[in-house]
Order: sequence, then structure tokens, then C-alpha cells
Amino acid sequence: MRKFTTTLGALLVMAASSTLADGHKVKVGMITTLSGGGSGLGIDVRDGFMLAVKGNKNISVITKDDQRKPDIAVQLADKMIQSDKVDVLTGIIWSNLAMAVVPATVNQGKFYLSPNAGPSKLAGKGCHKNYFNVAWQNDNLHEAAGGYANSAGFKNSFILAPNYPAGKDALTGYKRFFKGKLAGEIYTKLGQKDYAAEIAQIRASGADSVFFFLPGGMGIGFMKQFSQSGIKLPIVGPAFSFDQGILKAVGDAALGVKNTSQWSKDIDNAANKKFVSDFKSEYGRLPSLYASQGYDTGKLLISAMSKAKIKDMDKFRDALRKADFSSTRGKFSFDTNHHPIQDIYVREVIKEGKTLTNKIVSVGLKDHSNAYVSDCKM
Amino acid sequence: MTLILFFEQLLNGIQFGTMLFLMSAGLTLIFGVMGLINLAHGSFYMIGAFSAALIAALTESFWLALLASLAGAAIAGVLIEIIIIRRLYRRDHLDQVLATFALILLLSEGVRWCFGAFPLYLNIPNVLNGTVPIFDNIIYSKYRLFIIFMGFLIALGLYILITKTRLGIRIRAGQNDRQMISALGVDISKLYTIVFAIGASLAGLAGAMIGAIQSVEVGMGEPILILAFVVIVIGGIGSIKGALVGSILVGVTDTIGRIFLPELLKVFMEPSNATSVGSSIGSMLIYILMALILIIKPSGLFGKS
Amino acid sequence: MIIEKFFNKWIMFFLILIPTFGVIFDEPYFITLATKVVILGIAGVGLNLALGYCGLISLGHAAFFGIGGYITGILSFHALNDEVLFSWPLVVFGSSEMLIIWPIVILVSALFSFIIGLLSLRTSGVYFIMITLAFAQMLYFFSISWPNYGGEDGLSIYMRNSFPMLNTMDPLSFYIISLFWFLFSIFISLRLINSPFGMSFQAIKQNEERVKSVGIETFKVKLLVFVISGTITGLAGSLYTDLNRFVSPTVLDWHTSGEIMVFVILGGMARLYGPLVGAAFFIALEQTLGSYTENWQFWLGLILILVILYARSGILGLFDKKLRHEK
Amino acid sequence: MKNKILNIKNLSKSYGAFKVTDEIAIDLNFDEIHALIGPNGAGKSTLIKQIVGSVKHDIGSIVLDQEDITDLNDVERAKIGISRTFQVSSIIPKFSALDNIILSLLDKSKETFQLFKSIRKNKELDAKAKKILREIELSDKSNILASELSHGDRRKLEVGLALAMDPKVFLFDEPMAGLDESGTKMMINLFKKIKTNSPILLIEHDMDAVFALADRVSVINYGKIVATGTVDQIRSNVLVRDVYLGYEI
Repeated sequence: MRKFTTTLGALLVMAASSTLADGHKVKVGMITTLSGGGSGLGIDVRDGFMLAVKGNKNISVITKDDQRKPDIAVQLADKMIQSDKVDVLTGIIWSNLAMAVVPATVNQGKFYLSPNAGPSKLAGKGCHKNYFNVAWQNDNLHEAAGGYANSAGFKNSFILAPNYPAGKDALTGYKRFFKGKLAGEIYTKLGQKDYAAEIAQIRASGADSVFFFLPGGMGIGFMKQFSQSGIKLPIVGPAFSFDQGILKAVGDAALGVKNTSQWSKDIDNAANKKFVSDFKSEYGRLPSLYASQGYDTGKLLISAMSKAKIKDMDKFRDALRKADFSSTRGKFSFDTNHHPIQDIYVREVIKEGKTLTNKIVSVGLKDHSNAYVSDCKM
Repeated sequence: MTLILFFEQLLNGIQFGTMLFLMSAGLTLIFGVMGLINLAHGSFYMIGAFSAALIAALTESFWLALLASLAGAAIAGVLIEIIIIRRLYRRDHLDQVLATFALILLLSEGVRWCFGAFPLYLNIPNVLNGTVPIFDNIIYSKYRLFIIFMGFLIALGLYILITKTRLGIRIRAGQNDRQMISALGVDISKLYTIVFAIGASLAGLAGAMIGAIQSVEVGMGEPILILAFVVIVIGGIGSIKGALVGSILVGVTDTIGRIFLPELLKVFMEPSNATSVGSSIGSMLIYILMALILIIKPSGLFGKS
Repeated sequence: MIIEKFFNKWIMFFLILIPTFGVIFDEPYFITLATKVVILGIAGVGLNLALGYCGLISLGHAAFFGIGGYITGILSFHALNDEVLFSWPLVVFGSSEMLIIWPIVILVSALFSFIIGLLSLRTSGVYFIMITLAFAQMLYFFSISWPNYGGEDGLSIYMRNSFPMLNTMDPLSFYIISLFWFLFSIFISLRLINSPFGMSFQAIKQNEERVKSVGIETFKVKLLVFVISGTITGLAGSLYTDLNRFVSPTVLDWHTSGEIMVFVILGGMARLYGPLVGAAFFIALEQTLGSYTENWQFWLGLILILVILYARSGILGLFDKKLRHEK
Repeated sequence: MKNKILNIKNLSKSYGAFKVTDEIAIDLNFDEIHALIGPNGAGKSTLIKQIVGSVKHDIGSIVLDQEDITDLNDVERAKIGISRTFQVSSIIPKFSALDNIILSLLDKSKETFQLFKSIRKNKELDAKAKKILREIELSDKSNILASELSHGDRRKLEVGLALAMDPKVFLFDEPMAGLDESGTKMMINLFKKIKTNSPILLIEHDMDAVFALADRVSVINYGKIVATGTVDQIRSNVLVRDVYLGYEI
């Protein structure tokens, strides 16, 4: 019993002493997924971010695992705001967690920089001056896939995604840009890994192309099974199923598949080259697009810190809005709803020696923003 | 909606069912003989898949990988049985549920510790890649046919094991009367370990075979574990015949339901709503099936009341 | 029993002490954490009635926790957007008043636990465990794929629902509300277990055949216990939505059922304060292990297994035994 | 017919080819103790189970106090006035002896669904229960957990549970097994006393007790009633001797 009270006391003292008020210092709370399914994404975002802020003495980061559970994420956000007194929150991977955490965070006068999720609600009606999305609006990559489908001459697409909001957004995004007909539209069960039934539908549908959004393990299963089915239709999808972490699990089934991404490791600019080589030497693996997003988030924060003090929120916000940093993506700016305007590339999966990776083949959409800008009243 | 497509989907349902059978046969065997509810059965599915992926990466042989999945899951099964599970046989269902629930946490996180957070690579052998035509104009994946074949082979093997071998006699004795096997002079704890290892290795084999066309990742065993429980409850817990019938029933219901329900609803409502409502109900279908069966037959189709 | 009562006093003391610490040292997160413990404690107290006292091993209490949570979220969501909830057969509006939400939560959770109980209690043993699990899974998949209330994304209500004279966004006020419900659920449980009805359901756990033979309609008794149990857990779900200002399908996940069960067992089955102690221990473990290692679930699993294998009567039981031996 | 409280006709039950009860006809008069004897496995306990309704019979009818109860389930039959003891003591182990009796009183006093009233404050139930404990000579052990009672005391408690229900008929399944001499004596006196209120169908191996108590005796073998009669008639029945070959009757 005594031990418990001493620990309690120690905790309280620790927390009290850690709120030093130095105008140049910024305390960052990172809530991301480090355990359970999908922790690979969180680990990459964290590593990218930490690489960007490495050696910067004015930034201190508290990282916590949200276990991909929205209620845990909300509680961690409460803790970081109430106890740790952080200035900026970041790190969330999943849209549903972002929807749970972001509104409360920005309403309490904290900044939130999104390194991955960009749900449409936060881009449109629910946008907020303290919320910045450094990755993409959720629809972006799907829109680019739709755009690519037009230029590739697809006329009759079969499209599928899991039956949950992000899945519906994905198909909506694709349809927004795709001008052809739909041979079929299927919502699969979330977490489903076997697509025999869906592949049979595709075979019977007479489609000339397939678009799919199946993040994580779902996409691995689909790609493998599709390639085994012997159907020779061209596939296009967002980068999530073809990023560096997943490709090796998909294997050769992914070779030649076109996918859309705002980043690729072969984007030709100095910042990106430095990022790729630094990441490789720091962590001993190739970076993924999630890592690049974490990295850019860190760099954006540093750029704003050099222009304004965090306590002066208006100035700091203006500094963030300028996005005056050299992004790994090259050209990068914020639209009025604080979501990126950027090029979205079309990549192709190739083999470099024995490693599967991506290579840019064209620009899918140039200087692309998002469909919700006009809904956002800031 | 052509007849051919329907047959192809039916075949898909059967294939899914045979996979479920590999999982649920072990589960129901373990329950039948030892009276143990093993929530951690899905972890052996995962361990089998990871063992296979590891060996496949080293040797590049799918067949060795399949053997590795059997061996890996069996070894893990024996160890876990001796260290933990053994202490649970005399406990009530509640302790078993909780201890094996805790075991899931431990094993999942343990595997992540060893193998990292990203999915591993495991692919099917070239021989089984591609499709074959069956019955005139149905084109079907060779690998899936292989799965169906393996499923029925193992069902046959289990049948022979249980009805024709000495081990089988002991297992049946254990299912009927636990006191009887000790009267027969059988070393019960060894028998239990063997049965547990058989169950685990079947799950491991399923994990490797499915991992090769889906993905090998931490937590892969959980969705299929719950389905396997649905299967054995529908079939009657402890009955291997029930597990077989239940597996096929669940596999076919799930596959046919999720494809044809949205199509069916399109007759009544506008397409986009039908897709969404149909998928929603489709995902609940097997649980509805299970509830219905239990309401009519509270101890499953082949269960002893 | 006397020793347990002694501990119960200590537990009450801590329930007051911890938020006081929070206020004095300006550590509102401490209060938030304590609130979470108390709310999960309520869910556990609910399950404890069915599981600990009546022997009904329900692996589907997430269903009630989730229903309570979603009812709260949905009512509040409609109030927020000024939409009618439904207009047939009569027009019903949403509400963000806790005093209106709670009765509805109680009614709806009671209704659902009645239906699920009516169907599930026809079975027993493993079948009961599995059919309750199946009902929860049904609702889980439904909540994920039903688009109106956010599906997998969940439902944000931004602000806690309101309570007259209190600022519910203030951690301490909300803690007091939760604590009130916790004590109320303890009070109800205490009255129940000492009543003739309580005698019946505690006897059913030990020997149902005998209880039937003395003319007690065990099915009705079990059903009523199940309904009360589900309703209390539903109420906890409602508070949990308010705590997070958010509800999502995770509350309906079968892991939630497992965790509520773990609280009950960790604390000690059929002990009034057991679930609270279990929840506190679980959350303390999660917090401390989580800050040392990413693989904290591994250690959590290990500790749980050890508790189940070697400390069957839970934490309270452990103290109980120790003190009794020392006497 | 009027003087029959329990009347069972043509009761049959088989598991596959094995007939556990075969066209059993047995009745119970007011004021009588009717003993049912027979070798182990003859179907005595199964018959009890069928009468109380925990095992469903295939055909046949059961009439209790001129009411056909054939289609009632076990709880309904218990409520209507059939009370039993179990061959292997079946009590609530973690309840005290007193609480076991109180549990048995609940249904009759319509207390089962009293959710919030304290059972400890119910003086009436307490008094009734204590009276029954006195009758079965367990007053001094009223607060001892049932699981900690001796075997003999548990047998007594079994009977006490049945008494508490104040039923129309008692079905006692070997109530005296394992009792010492004074216990047996107490039971015999008790049974004589209660049979005027509620007649007893008694299964018992203790032949001395049977002959001391029973007004009529039926012999069951292989699921069939082979003889029914007074104690003297049964003693002299050749058929019964065959059944009990080697036993001292």
C-alpha cells in the first residue's frame, strides 16, 4: 500500500515539473498504433517523424500506443493535453481514430498535424483552423486512380472496397474522376481475407479493369488470389496496398501493378534523396510512404518553429500555413482548408534486384487539392 | 446471375468450409476428449503460418513449408499443453475461457516480438498456380481445388484414425467416459498431449495453406477462430461429423450470402442501398444461422444433449 | 467476509482520495483515469451479477456495453444536428440531457438483454458462452457496416451530454456522476444478493437441478438476472460514451466482452467490489507496462495466466486469504 | 380412484432397444407409504426422474390429485406438489443448512421474485425453516455450510428440503442410505408422522426400514413392476424371491 502512494506521489511530481515554459520549446504528443494489427504503419510514421526532429533540442516528443482503439486514443489525447500539457498532437493513422480525437483536441486550443488520416468530415464542414493535414485528403489517391483509369483508356471498371466509411469514400473518390462505366461495385466485409467469391464476380462481369481499396492484410490476400485466378485484367489501386512494408508479403503478384501515391522513393529532389538515405542508414530498411508523411510532418513543425513561438498561436498557425519546408514530395502547399495541394503520381511495382519496390511512371493529377474546400468555413 | 457463376460460388463456399473444418476438427476434438474450450486455437493457425513462411523463406519449398507448419504448431501445442493447458482440464469453462484468452494476447504479441509488425511472404507453388477448367466451362483455381482435396483427405484421415486405430479407440473412450480410459490403463496425460498436438497441427496446417493465398500476419487467427467456434457449436460440440457438416454449412452460407444477398435486395430497393444493406446483413448471416440452429436444437446438429 | 468489508472501506477511501489528489496537484488526467476505472467497474458489477453470482458465463456483454454506448451516441448525435430520431409512429427527437438519455438507455438495454437472454438461456454450458458471443458479434458487424452512424469510423458527439447544475466537461463533475452510478450499482447488487431472489440465483450457480426441484422457475430467475446484469452494463456503456465523447464498434468487439470478464475474475468473482479492483488493476497494468514496452500485451497475457492458474479467487481473495491465515 | 393421490399408468421409456421403464403402473393412496424395491439398475431412480419430470417418458400418464400432469415440466410439477430427495445428496453446498431450507420455502411463500427485500429480515421464513430443522434434528447445525455437514446430516437436510415444500406427495430416493442407527430411527418416526399429510413413495435398500414403514410394497425389476402388495404378501411372493435371489427378505 505504501509503495502505491509513493509511486503516486512520484508521478505527480514528475508531471508537475515537466511543464517548463520556454517559448521556443514545443512539446509534441504522438498517438499512434504501435501494437496489434496495422502497427507497421504507426511504427513507420513514428520513425519518419523522429528522423525529422532528430537532434532538435527544442522538440520533445511523447509517444503512446493507441492499440488502434478509438477509445484508447481519446483517453491518451486527454492525458497528453491535461497531464503532459503538450502543444501539438500528431501521429494518428486511422480515420476513425482521427475522428474521435481531432475535434476535441483542436477545440481545446491545441494544434493537430495529421501524418496519415484525412477523413472528408475534417476537410469540409468539420474543418478547423488548428487542424493541418500533411498527408492527403482520404479521397485523393482514389481520385488519382480514377484519373489514371481515364488516361489508360479503361471504359468498364469493376470496383471494390471494404464495407466501412473509408471504403465508401474510396469508391466515391474513384467514381468522381473515372469517366467510364462500372462493371460492378462490391463492398466486402471489413477484415475479409478471402476473395474467391468476389474474383468469380469479376471474372463474370466482363470488366476491362479493376480498382480496389483494401488496406493492410486484406489487400495482400486479394492481390495474391487475383494473380492466381489467371484473370488478366489491369489493376489499379491506391498506394496503401503497395507500400514498402506490404510489398514483400504480396510478392511477385504485385509486379507491374499501377498504384497512385503522393510520394515515391524515386521522386527527384534533394530533400527526398536525403530522407531516403538517412532513413535507410538509421533504421536499416527502405522507407514507406507513411514514413515520408511522418518525416514531412516533423519538417513542417520545425519550419513553423523557426518563424514563431508556439505560445503565439495565431502567428504559429500562419507559419504552419505557409508550409515553408522542403518536402520529400517536392512542391507542397496548403489549400484554404489546411489540406495539401500536391502532385499525385502513378507508380508501377518493379523489382530492384530481389527487392520489390515502386517506380514513378507518370503524374496522375497535377497540383491536386480536394473536393471539400468549398464546404470549409474557417 | 448465371448458373455457372452460382456453381463457382458454391465451390468457393465448400473450399472455405473445408478450411474451417481443419480448424474446427481440432477444436472439437480437444473439447470432446478433454472438455477444454480453447480460445487460443487461432494462435496455432498463426504459428503454423509463421513457421511455414520462415521455412519457405529459407528453403523456397512450399511443401517443406507445409511440413514445417504441422511441426511448428505441433511443437508449440505440446509445449503449451505441458506448461499451461494441462492445468486447466479440471477447471470450469470460465477459467478455460480466460486463460486461453490471455494466451492469445501472449502468443500474438510474442510472435510480433519475434517476426516484427509487417506481414510475411508465403506463396503457393508454381504447380498449383493458375486455373483448370472443370465441368465444361467453370474455370477454377488449382490451389483452391487442392485445398478442397486436402480438406477431404484430412477428414478421411481423421475418420480412419478415430475408427480404425488404437489411438482412435482411446480418443473415443475419452469422449464417452473419462473414467473409462483410466480404467483401460491408458496414460491419460500423454493421450491429452497427443490429442492437443493433433488439434494444434491441424490448425497450423490450415494457417499455412490459407496464409499462402491470404496474408501471414499477427492476429490472422482470430477471425477464423470465432468462425470455427460458430462451426462446432452449430455441429454440436465434440462431434467431428458435426464439425464437417457445420464447416460446409457455414462456408457456403457465408460465401453465397454475401454475394447473392445484395443482388437479391436489388429487386426490392435501389442498388446502392441494396449493396450496403445486403453487405451488412451478409456479414451477420452466419451468426443468425447459428442463433437459429441453437434455438431449435440447443446442443447443435449432432450434439449430445 | 469481515475482512472483505474492511477492504471495501479502503476501496471507498481510494475512490475519494484519488480525485482529491487530482484536484490538489492539478492533474485532471488522474481523475479521468479514475473515471474510466469506475465506469468499467460498473460494467463489471453488471456482469458479476450474471457471471459471479448466477454462474451465467456470458461472453457477449460487449453487446450491452455497446448498446448503451450507441444509444447515448445516437441520441446526442441527433440533438447535435437538430434532426428527428424517427418520425414513425411518433416523432422522437434526440437529446443531450443525461436525465433523458439514461432512462432510454436502461429501457433499450433491458429490452435487448431480455431478447438475447430469452434465446440464449435455452442453451447451457459452452453453447451459452458461444451463443452470447454470437449475438455480440452480430451487433458488432452490424455497427461496422451500418452507415448512418459512422460505421467503423464511429460517432463523435464532441461534448459530453449535460446534467443540470453540473459542468460535465469538468473531469471532477463527471467523475462524481460516474461514482454515483457505481455506488448505485453496488447498492442494487447488494440488495439483490441479500434478497430471496438473490438467494435463488446464487443457488442456481451451485446446483440448478436442486433449485428446480424445490419449485423455483430457474429459467425466469436466470432471465431476470441476465436482464438486470445487461442493463447495468448498458448504463456503463452510456457513461463510457460520455467519457470519451465518442462511440465506435470497438465497444462491441468480443475483446471488450473478454476484458469485462477479466475485470470480474481479476478482482475476484462474486465479490461486490471485485470488478472495480479488477478494472483498476487492469488499467494500472496497461498504463505501467505500456510505458516500458511496446509488447506490453505479452506481459499482460502472462500475468493473467498466472492469476488464473495460481490466484483463482482474484486479488480480493488473495488479501482475504492472507489476512485470514495471519490471524 | 378418489382415494388415490398419485396414479401412474403405462409409463414407458426406452433408450434405443433398452427399456428403462416398461409399462409401469403404480399408485399412491392418501396416508400411505408405498415402498419401491428392486435390485440396482432396475429402474427405480429413472422412475423417480420421470415422475418429477426431469426425464421425459415416451408414453404413459401421470395423474396427481385428479389433475393430469403428464405434460407439465419439472418445475411445474414441483410447484404443484411433487417433492423429491436425490439418491446422491443434492444440496446447495455454499449455503448454510438454514439457507438451504429457506430456499426450499421460497416458492410456496411466493418470495422468489422479491428483488430488494432482505431475506435476513424475513422472520416468518426464518421461523418456518428453524421448525423444519428441529424436525430433522439439525437445529444445532443451522449455520454450518451444507458442504461441511457430515454425510448423514446431508441426508437429513435432503429430507428437510422436501419437507419445507409442503408437497402433495414425497418421493424419497434412499433417504436412509448411510445414516446411523439413531438417524434411521429419527427418519422412521418422521416419515410415520408426515405421511398423514403427504403420502410417500419410498425407494430404500434398508429392508428393515422398509418393512417397519411401508403400507404397501412394489417390486421393480428390469423396468417392470413384478409385484405389489402388503409387506406380508411381498415377503411370501415367490417371484420376488427370484428377483432378490440370494438376498435376505
